[in-house]
Amino acid sequence: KKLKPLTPEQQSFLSSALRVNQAGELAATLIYTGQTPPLISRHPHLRPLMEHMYDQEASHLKTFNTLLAKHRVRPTALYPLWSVMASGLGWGTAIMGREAAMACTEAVETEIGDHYNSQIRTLLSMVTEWEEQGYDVGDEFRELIGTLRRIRDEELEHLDHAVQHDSKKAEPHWLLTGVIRAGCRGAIWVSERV
Amino acid sequence: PSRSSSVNPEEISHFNALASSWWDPLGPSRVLHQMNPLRHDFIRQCQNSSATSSFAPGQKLRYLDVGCGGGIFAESAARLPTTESVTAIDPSTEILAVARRHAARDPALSTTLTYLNKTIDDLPLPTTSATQEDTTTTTTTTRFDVVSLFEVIEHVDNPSAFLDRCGQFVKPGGWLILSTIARTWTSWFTTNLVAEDIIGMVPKGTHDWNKYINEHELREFFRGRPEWWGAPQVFGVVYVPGLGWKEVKGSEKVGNYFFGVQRIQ
Amino acid sequence: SAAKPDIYDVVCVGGGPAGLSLLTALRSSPVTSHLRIALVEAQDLAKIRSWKLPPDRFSNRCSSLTPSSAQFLDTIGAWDHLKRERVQAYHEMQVWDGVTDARIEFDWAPGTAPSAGTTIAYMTENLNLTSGLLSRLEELGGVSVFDSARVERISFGEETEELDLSEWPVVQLAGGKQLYARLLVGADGANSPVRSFAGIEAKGWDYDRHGVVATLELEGEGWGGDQMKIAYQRFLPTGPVAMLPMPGNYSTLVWSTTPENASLLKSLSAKDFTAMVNAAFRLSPTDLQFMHTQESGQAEEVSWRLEQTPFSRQAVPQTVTGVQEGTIASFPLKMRHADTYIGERVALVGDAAHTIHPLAGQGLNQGQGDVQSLAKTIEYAVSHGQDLGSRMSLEPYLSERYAANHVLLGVCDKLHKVYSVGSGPLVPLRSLGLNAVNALGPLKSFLMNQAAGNGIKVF
Amino acid sequence: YATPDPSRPTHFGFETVTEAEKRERVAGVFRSVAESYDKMNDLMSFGWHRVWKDHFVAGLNPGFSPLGTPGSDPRSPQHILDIAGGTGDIAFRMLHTAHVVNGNPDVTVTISDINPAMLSVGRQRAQQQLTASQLAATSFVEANAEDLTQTKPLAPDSHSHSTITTTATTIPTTNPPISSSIPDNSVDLYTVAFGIRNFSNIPAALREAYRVLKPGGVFACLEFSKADRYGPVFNTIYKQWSFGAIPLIGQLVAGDRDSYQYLVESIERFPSQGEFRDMIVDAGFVVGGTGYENLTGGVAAIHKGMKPRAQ
Amino acid sequence: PAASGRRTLSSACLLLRTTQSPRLSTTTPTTRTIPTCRAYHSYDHPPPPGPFSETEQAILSAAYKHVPEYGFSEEALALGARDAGYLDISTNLLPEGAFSLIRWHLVTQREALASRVDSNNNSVEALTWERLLGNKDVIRRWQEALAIMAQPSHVPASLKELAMLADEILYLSGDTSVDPSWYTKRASLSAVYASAELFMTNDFSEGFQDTRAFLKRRLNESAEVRGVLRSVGEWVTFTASAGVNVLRSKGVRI
Amino acid sequence: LNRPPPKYPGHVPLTMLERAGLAIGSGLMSLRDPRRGDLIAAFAEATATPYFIYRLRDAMLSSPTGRRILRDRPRITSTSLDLARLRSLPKGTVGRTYVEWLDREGVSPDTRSAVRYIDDPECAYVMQRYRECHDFYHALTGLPIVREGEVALKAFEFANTLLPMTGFSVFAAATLKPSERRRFREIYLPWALRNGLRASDIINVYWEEQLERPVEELRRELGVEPPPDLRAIRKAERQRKKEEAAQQARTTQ
Repeated sequence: KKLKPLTPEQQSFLSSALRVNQAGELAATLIYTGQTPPLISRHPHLRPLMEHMYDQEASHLKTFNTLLAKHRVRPTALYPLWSVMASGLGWGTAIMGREAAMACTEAVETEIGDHYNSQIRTLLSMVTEWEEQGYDVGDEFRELIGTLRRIRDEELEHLDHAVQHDSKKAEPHWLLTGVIRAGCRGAIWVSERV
Repeated sequence: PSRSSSVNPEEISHFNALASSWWDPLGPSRVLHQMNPLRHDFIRQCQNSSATSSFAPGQKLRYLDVGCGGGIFAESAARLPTTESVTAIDPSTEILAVARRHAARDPALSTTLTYLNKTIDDLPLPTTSATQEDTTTTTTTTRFDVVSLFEVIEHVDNPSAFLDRCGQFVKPGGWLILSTIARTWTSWFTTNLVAEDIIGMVPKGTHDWNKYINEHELREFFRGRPEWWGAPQVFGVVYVPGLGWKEVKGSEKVGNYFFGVQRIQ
Repeated sequence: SAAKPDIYDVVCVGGGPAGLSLLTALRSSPVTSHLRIALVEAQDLAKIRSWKLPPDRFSNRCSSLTPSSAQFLDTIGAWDHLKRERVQAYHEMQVWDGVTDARIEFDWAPGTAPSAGTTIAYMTENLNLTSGLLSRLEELGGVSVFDSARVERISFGEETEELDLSEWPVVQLAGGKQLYARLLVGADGANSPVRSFAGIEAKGWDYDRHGVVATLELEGEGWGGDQMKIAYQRFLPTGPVAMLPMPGNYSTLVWSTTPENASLLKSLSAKDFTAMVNAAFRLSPTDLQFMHTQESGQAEEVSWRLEQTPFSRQAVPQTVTGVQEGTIASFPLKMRHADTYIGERVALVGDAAHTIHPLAGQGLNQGQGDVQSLAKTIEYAVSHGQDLGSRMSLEPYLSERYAANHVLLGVCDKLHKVYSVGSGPLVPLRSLGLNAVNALGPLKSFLMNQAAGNGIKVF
Repeated sequence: YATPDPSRPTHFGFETVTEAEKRERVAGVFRSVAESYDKMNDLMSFGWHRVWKDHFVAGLNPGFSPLGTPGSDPRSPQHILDIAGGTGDIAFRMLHTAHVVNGNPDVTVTISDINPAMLSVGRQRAQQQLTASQLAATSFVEANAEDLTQTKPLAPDSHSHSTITTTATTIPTTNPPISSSIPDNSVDLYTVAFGIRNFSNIPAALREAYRVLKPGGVFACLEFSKADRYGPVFNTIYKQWSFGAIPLIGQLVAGDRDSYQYLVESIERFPSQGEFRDMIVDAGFVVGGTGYENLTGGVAAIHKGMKPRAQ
Repeated sequence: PAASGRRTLSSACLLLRTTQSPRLSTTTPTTRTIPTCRAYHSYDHPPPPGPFSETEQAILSAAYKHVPEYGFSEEALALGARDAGYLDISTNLLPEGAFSLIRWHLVTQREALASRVDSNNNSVEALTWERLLGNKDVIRRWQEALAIMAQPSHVPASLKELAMLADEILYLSGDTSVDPSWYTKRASLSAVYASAELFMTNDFSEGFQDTRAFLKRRLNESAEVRGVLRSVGEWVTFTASAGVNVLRSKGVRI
Repeated sequence: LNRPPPKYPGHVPLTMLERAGLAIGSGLMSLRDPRRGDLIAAFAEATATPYFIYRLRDAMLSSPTGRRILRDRPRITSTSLDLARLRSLPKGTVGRTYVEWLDREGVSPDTRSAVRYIDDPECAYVMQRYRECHDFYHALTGLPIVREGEVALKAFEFANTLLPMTGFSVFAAATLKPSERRRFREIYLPWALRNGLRASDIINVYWEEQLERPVEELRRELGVEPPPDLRAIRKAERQRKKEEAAQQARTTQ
């Protein structure tokens, strides 16, 4: 198995990608933790759904935590900042009502979905580049791409749940989702670097 | 259908929209849920206040709840151990559907509670002969120990005809119990401006201030029919956020109040 | 299930003091006596029903009952069903700081005692309490008891066209029996399955301390004789050690100490263990720390050190002469508080809702207080026709008990933290505080009333 | 690409010319600025080039030898070849460092340049500034860096600066003229300062350097470079300055806009730090770390390479 | 006993792969940034080449033997170049001069750590002590090295090297925390190591026992501080959530 | 005067005021005339009470040998130690060094006065034990009884036992000659503090059982490095002064 050594650019791309994903999943889990109590007290029938989504996000976070530890990647330095903002976002949207909370989930999940897609595309381009040059591809890479795909699909599934629970009906839907998506993009950009 | 005295179309459509959140403990109807226990206290206070009563000691009571909405009062009355049967009527079909679906959640209600999608006008008048103690059938012809009109009268266009009609269903010795809001500045400020517009505790359009009825108007109405009705019992209440409804002597002149009158024959 | 579902108004999981006293309260009050009640308990209740110990043997798991708890047990008629000769009231409590000997005496100075007499608290064995409650419950009857029944699963009912039980908790027992609960009460201990079913989280931390309990035999009936029993509590850097009087010349020990010390104490011979208990109330922390490093021979060491260490005999408990065989045991101490006590058709009472540090002996009383408040809430709901399982009708219970419990948990936690410091500026400061409180009569009686449970409602 | 081929196209500033033509025109440019060479450098770098040169020579530390280590001769002779060192800036500094600072007299410096005018200016300065022993260790050679096999000693001075005569009268110089070609593996240190960007065929010069250097010998080059280390803003400002102001000042001070225009353009055309380093590595040298050291944010850069021992 | 020149060196702190695929021949030039050990570690793909090329390794490893006598200085470098068969001038190959020799010491000691740890005792203390012992040959010269490292131009590189060492020790000790404690642990370990190393420079006790005691004290101290911070954090979060719960119990709809 | 009854023979219970008076009085007087051993002893007892002697006793209680000493309460007197046997012990053992030191300084173990002003009988014994072992500390460190050696040893004891009297007597260094004071400041004070702090509690040494052990081994066990031999230094200095004087004398002739 002839493997090409990673260039420093590839190395820094992979470490910042894993770092961003961990930060994103941490934020997702904390958004659901912030949303659940106010939402459940008003709509008890939502508890199974919220628990299901939370469990999936928690397993994503665990996957990325193990990946980070295994590949010795530095976690994001703004860990506490993201935790506070995510919990605040979750709790705030839940207080604004069920539709607002679902709209928040919808916005976050679309942003995370696109983000994963772009990462998968970059990884695939690396793989094809190696194959063109006649090198083999490490199986940890194939696993990583597989994991990212699985996680992306689960995120999009959450997106559908949110839309089913009429996230579109949130009153200033365009404003709410717009602000949240911009916030997510900003957060992703920052935590890729810090 | 004929333009009946007690049904107002806009009111019905408004309440239909409210249906889904009727039983949400933290929803807009929370205020009504918190007032419900006081209604039972008032009924008990009325029954204890007069020597005569329409039922023998140990015998169970029969209730008629007019304009029962989601069935907040109807369900609670049905659960009381001293209740034999509760008949609850409401013109709005959707609200009644909500009431029925919620009643299905509590097996204890299946025997004592029946909902009828009728108005008081549709109910056949009980025969004027002496009370018949037959068991309840869907078209009841008997009279009731308690007829309750909670937060209904202020949504009715022609209250006096409505009251006369309801009065005929009360068994001699039984009680006509109603609760409404006095038409005063403070009630306008609290129920319309603050509750509906500012805090949004009560959904918009629930109350029309002009239809509020003052306590003394009711008193004159019943004093006008001395042969039917005895002296009324009154019980003013005020909503204190955080603590719920509290009885405040003399507040019937100002805001919400209960009004109970006993049928003497 | 095809068969008509077995519906109960209240299903109480857990036959501990809290569960039993709740059911007894519901059965004894006329308003709620008509409710259909079920009790689910994992152990065999026959053991509790037939519990009987000779007068010279006491169980090591005891609790102190405040006058208000005793009052509550009396109102529900269980107080007389206890074996009263095994219940020991004490009228004075000596608490002092092991490092600086700052001391506070809790006793009802003449004239300030509340109507309930000069008792500070009653020491009862837990089994005595539960057997008393059980016999009162059986006297009242009307409770379908499912004992030695393991709860397999708790889930939701289903919705049929005429009956929608999708929000009703269904307790599935090992034998396949299904109980539909209008209100499911979780009185099933610290890691309660009912609490996890309701998705309520309990937050808090472990104290890294173990409570060593034992039944001790003393040289006499106490300095104040049988009429004026005295309880003692000494704060050591490793944790408080308490001696609470039982009838005759017996008393029960609750020694919170580090896990290592606890395991050493349990490994000692009876003679050495008794010596260590006497030393715990008399010798300096340095001596105690040294003796905890010895495998054996503590008795001889203690006798020598007692001659050297000055202390006033009246201020410490009488010498312990023996320990009742097989009663030395230990349990880990922790502090937990559930996020809430109620859910849709679910209520938590007792240890399932909160676990507290035993230094103030308030664990059981908090449970009884919860039960009293829940019973009152259910009575109000029933008398006003509300569905006693709905969240709306349970809210008064939560709002009455949660803040009060949280404050008590916080106070005991802070006391433990303040007194776990062996040196430094905190030591003189806390001793100053202790002496000050001891000197200020009104403040002290306010605290005693609060502890006794019949103080004014602050929260 | 290895052997210098006069007809191969190369660039002269922004024009593309043949190599021979470029050599001719470069000689012309330097012939005209020979006199005001230092003035020119001051203008081009705010006078900072002196600091760069000091830093460059201090870094090289020629003539340094560890104290008399047991068993090895105390002194280690070093032969230094300074290419395009016409006015002798670098050579004089290296001689001072070696002879005075490191106290090692066995260091000889050969100053080579393609342009005799620059060399003669350099020789005059040497006679004024150097001590006798340093002067003895110096030799001036006219050579084309791209082909160090044909070198010829500088013609003796003819006291008239304006026209460069090619009379071959030789004044007996104290040290024997270097033989016509610089032999392989003979040089310890090969330095070129602000010269290499004017070579028409840089790879060829590099191969020559590789040839003449001893195994372990060091190729060191100080040259203007891409000022991109402090980010694009600094780079654009610097570019505005060099294209706008320098030719103007050249016109005012030295009365010769075209030469300065060429000089500025040649900097722009010169490969970036990374590319030049790769060219050095292609020539067979081994580089340490990134292979270059940026000065003042990359306005100038020092490249160093070492000829590895025969494997 | 620095790593002998023979074993090709790579900056990757790989535990599993001791032998390296044939070193990059000098023909394929790659931009050799000083790779951070904390970047992504692939277990399949070999990492980019290390900070030192082969010739640099030859000179530096030879020069390292002269450090006890000449310290981290130009003399040592020149002697090393001579031993490696190069000229005195060849030391110019090293971009940072004497600092390259220091970096060489730091890198070789850090990488040798992985092989020196024995599986049953890989506590942080044992690893740090092992690394400190690695200094014992050059310890009397280390204050000079610290002076050079303190020069403004070398401070970033020295701090990066210290951080990479802390990361290596924590990785080898099996610490897999990836939350803010990742930063606090590495920061406190770096501080402890740096202070222990400084203490060691003038510790003349036999077998550096004083340094070992000093290290134990510092590590216990930082563990204690971390414990206190954790319990304070635990108490704050508990009180905050309890406050919210009390408000909810009183009917506030949050 | 209603004094509480004495707790042990020779005990003089003092009130807080009297104790303060005794402390200040004996402190000043002993500074003026350091030879007054009884004053120093009184000062030591008066200042030891509020915290320091209890700390020392707790230090003894925390170590098994310390507790054995407190239990057996051995006394060091010329009778309890068979000095003759000590003299026969091989050179370099603790006992032999101690007895050699006694002879060299011309001191006997019996000159120690009894403890009277400490209330707690056990603490009184601790002070008594410290006082009787003082000579062993001389032997352990080899410091002579001359005032400079005494001050150095007191500094070492202060660092180890934290008794205020030992700390106070370090101020007595002011009464030393300038050259002695400089030597104290440069050599002996740092030595005393470093070794005093690092060594384990010297009060916990059961001297009666250590007599046969070599001193060097005991020093290493306690973690005490012997200081430069003060007596030799002083002898050399005196020698040098004598030669200078002699030489000066010759030049003036």
